[in-house]
Amino acid sequence: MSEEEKPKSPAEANGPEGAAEASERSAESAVEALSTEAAPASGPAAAPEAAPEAPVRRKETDEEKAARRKAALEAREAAKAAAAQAAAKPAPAAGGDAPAADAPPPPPPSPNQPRLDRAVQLLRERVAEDAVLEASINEPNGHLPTIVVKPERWYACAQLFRTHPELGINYLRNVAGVDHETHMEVVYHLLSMDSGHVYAVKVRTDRERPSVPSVTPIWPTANWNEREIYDLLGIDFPGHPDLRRIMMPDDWVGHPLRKDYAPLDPEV
Amino acid sequence: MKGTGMLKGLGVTLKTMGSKKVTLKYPDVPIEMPDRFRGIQYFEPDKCIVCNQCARICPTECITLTGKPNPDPEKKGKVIDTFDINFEICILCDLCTEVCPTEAIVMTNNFELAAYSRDDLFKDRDWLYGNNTNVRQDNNNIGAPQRGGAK
Amino acid sequence: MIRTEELLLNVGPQHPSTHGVFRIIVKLDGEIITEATPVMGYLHRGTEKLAENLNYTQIIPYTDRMDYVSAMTNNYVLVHAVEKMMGLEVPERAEFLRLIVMELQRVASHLVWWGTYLLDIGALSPFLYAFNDRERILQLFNELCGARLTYNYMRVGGVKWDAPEGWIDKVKDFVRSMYGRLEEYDDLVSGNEIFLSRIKGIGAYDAETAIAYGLSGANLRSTGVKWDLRKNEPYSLYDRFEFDVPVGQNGDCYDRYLVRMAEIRQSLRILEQALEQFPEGGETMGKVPRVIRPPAGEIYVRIESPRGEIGCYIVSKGKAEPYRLKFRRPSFVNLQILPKLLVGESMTNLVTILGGIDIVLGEVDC
Amino acid sequence: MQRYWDSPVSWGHAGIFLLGALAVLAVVILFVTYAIYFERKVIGWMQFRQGPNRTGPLGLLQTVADVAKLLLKEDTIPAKADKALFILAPALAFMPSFLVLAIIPYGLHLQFADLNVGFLYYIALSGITTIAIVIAGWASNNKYALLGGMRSAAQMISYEVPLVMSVVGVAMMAGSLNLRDIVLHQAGYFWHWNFIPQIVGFAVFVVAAVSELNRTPFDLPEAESELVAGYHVEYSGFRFAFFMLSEYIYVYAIACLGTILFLGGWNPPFPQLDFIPGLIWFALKFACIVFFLFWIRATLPRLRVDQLMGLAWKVLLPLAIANIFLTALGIEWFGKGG
Amino acid sequence: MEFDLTKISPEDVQELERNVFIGSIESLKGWVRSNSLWPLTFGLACCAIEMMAAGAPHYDLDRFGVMFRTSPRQADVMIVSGTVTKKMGPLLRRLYDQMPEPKWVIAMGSCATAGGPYVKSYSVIKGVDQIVPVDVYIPGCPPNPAALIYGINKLQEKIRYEARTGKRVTNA
Repeated sequence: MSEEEKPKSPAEANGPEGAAEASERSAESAVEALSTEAAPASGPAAAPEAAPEAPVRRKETDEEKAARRKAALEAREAAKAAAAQAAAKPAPAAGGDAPAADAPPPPPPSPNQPRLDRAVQLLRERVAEDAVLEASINEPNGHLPTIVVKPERWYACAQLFRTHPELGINYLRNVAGVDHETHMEVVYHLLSMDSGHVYAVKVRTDRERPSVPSVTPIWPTANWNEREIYDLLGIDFPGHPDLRRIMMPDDWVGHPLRKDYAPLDPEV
Repeated sequence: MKGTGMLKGLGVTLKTMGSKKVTLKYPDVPIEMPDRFRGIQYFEPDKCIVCNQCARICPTECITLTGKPNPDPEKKGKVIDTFDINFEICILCDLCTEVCPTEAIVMTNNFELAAYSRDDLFKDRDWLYGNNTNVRQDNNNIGAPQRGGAK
Repeated sequence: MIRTEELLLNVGPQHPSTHGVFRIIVKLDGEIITEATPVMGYLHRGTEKLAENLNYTQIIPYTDRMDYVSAMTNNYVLVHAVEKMMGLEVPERAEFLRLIVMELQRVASHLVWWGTYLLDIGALSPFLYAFNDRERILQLFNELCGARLTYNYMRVGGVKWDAPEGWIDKVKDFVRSMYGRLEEYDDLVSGNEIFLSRIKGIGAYDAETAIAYGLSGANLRSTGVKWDLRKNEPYSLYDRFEFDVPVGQNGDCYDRYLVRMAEIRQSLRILEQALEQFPEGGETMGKVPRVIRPPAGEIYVRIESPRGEIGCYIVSKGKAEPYRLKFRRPSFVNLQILPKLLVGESMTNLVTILGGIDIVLGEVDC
Repeated sequence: MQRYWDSPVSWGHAGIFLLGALAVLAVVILFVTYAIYFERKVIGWMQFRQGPNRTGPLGLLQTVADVAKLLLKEDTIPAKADKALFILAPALAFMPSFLVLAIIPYGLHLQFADLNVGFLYYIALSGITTIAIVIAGWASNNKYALLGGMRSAAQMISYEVPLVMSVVGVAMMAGSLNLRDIVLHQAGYFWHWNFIPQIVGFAVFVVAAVSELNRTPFDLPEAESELVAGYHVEYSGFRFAFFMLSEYIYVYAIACLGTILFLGGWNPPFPQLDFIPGLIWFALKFACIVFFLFWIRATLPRLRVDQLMGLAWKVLLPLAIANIFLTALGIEWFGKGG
Repeated sequence: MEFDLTKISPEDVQELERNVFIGSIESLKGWVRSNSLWPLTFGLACCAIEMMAAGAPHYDLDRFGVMFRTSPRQADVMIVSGTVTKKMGPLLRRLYDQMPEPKWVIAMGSCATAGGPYVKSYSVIKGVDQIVPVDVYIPGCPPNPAALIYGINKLQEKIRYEARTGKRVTNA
């Protein structure tokens, strides 16, 4: 318990996320850590970290905030161990306190922030004003610009991503479906092979009748990925040329990757 | 020229025909496995402190163990009562030996465990204690990231 | 008028050339395929679901079993993702060991591919030649971590075992001798006229199609796209070594063959350098918290596996178990182009094309 | 043997013929047993392996065990198969393969039947096996088997043409289709053997013969990696053994034929080596051909169907015809000595 | 001496019913069968790679007369090498049915034995013995080729023992 009661160090002031990281890393300051993380990232991400007091431009949903808060709480436990390990070095006290989560102090601006802003701007201009629900930078992931898109607008957005010369996303890396218990989410990891720019696009959909427009006509590689998500999570992809189960037998009941999935057949 | 590629290939196989054969004489001559080889576990009941870590880290939950109070009333703690490994589902991932704080459970180089029935693959404490040949010498777990097991 | 009928042929799941339990339903007109429908899932084992109830250390053995021909890269992508999420430092020695085993694994994986591909095409010996040399790699792995196929070698923050005494020298010996073996391989088949006539110009696609279908690895590079994550988005220590990214031109089976053969040589080159620079001492395990519990958030990391871009997408809610773990499996994505390639080809080319894509069913179905 | 043919038929002669046939059968079965054994051994050696070495001393009983096991296996006939044809096919495949052996001369007087049209007889009978294979493929009611059977028909018919054509040159030089006469014509030093003057014919013969045998690189009818096991995919037990048997008997027959037509039969390479019995020379040459078959099986990949057909009609046939033409010119200019 | 037929165990009855001649023929059969085990090329998962490695030069299954056949009709033994999923199960059974008698099954690896690492998975059959009768179980994940050879030798022993004595081996 003693670690938790230690006074906060400046490094801790980065907010819950930073707190968690710092506590894990123990010996280094969070700022340093962020710069090391960014190092292997693509292209412009390698730029040196700027002053930590730059204004935060990210938008967070309540849901995300809640998750962060939860993470901070859990990080405390981990911090104990980390602090113990770091005993030899001047340890910045671990354990972000709850109030820190409410008022996140400014983290350093991401080198990818302009790109994110530009993409958001393009989507808003060319597709629809309400196309983008949220936009943020996923810092541990090499400052990945992450955009949350409205499901109805997703197909148009995808087309823009594919065709717009500034974005030029020709490579759909990965499609992942996530069951967030409150809603379903499909995450697209996009890559432009010419510029090396990467984006993550999330499409959230209702959990009861999940439906996300298919992007198979735009990127053929989405075909089986969407089928897999349909199979395992039950998300419908209108516009998909051949939406059938892919992994499970055709007569399978239920969608196994859903959190509330209960196998129908009794096990031995 | 057409055909030279094929002739070259024929040359390779002919050359190989005269070369030394690499086949091991396995069933006649036992195989020398490297020390780190992960065969069947050896279990030493005296060393076990019933910390349950092996059972918790096991990804397939193939280890079941129970402890009983130490018969020597002077000492604290428990001693092992039953210790079973279900080799039907053991994947020999080495995590149990990695977390064991007392090296009570270690790997051996033995691998000959094929059986005619599934029940034979359920090995108890005595059997595992008897499996005491070719025990792995180098069990140092420097690499062990944790001593905690799950949660 | 002779009545002709299309023949519906079911290739697989038990078929010698599907490399596992993969099934293709082909419509045949004579011996020409008019339609091909792949059916998979015969090895779908639910790894992603299982992982949601396991902590990160316990998931590592499962990654071994996904792409079982190249378990080390699978290990790496998971631990790399977790390390990145938690911002962990990996000691240099551990990173070197990882890199060495990954490159060895790449060589081993390409050897398996080479052998089985030639077996598909009808040559018996290459299979055994390849396995003969692969066996030496497996022996090295066996000495290093005690297993031949499912290594469970990497850990979040480092590697489980340090290199045993003399191991580095053995790897050096292997690398040296492997060059000679590759020469022999080339003599054995690479110039064989029958073999060349079987694969030249078969299953060709252009770069644009390859990118649209999300191909990666040698399947993408055979079209001339110079895209190798080891170069383009460097991870581990790859930016320290000199190596080339071999590319093809025509995107046919022959180019894929050449690219893979060249990749073996490049891997050996990386290995040579890595073994030279291998640090004398140092830890093999970084400072890692007692319980691995990445902060809430999500991450997608990708590395270059022998089959292409293997990615790992983790959604963490701050627990010791991932909330959602999704692998981008290169075999699965690469296989998508198959139905497109098969139309109009003969039954024999089915085997050539399928083999050329280099799939591992454990990874396709996951 | 010849004088029995020439004299009138009696029960005694019939008995002698029967014994002769049994002797040939015994030799052939022995050959097949050890051909399979040595095939596995040789291919094993070419692949850093040992090959079978545990069944009996040095594994010598391996094939015996294999065959005995096949005979003891359950005899399955697929429910949807055409039963009569399914049963007929293996027998039909085996019989001609054995019948063709009658004309093979192993020595000057060691021959079962001396036919004037020996080679033609061989070609005529071996064609029946093709029918058997097609029947097998059809009767199995299996798509793989059907494809295998069709391929086999196409392949064997196509390759019979260059096979025959390649031998025409030899026949022209010897002036006879009688196999014994052909051997006698090659007497002298080894450069008198047909494979030197008839080098083109020999090359065509080798390729076409390998193809007739359905062996790598022409093993398309049973291409494992594509058609599972080809025409015999549904056959099990002793029926399958019959197919294997006939396949290896053809290996025997073709190796004999190659020896006789192109390698001088029982003639020694130098007349000075005459003191070694002709049978040994024959066996040596024969063994070389069989070894060559194993060797290419261990090395070469398989051709594709269209390439296979292209090879037969576009390459081998013109070559063989050109060879005939050249031989005719040669005979015209230099006389029969070649 | 009283000879009570009811007291004779079924094994003994079997024993009595045989005579020496039949016995030696049977053991010859056993020898023949055990030395010519042709497995079905049936690679399912990771274990298939080790099965292939067992056929590779270092272990060389050919030494034992083990020759992989691609058609189930010509196979004697099915080596279930890998995870059997619920989707695969019926097909596996069909392949088994296509094999002619006498036939044997080796469950290679823990997946085939009991589900192995996927024992908690929704899509995996927990042990191939639920579909086909298994003669030898080889644990390990995957068993190394030597362990597979050991398993094959165990099967050979079993075949010979059963042929010699006419008893069923379930536990040795």
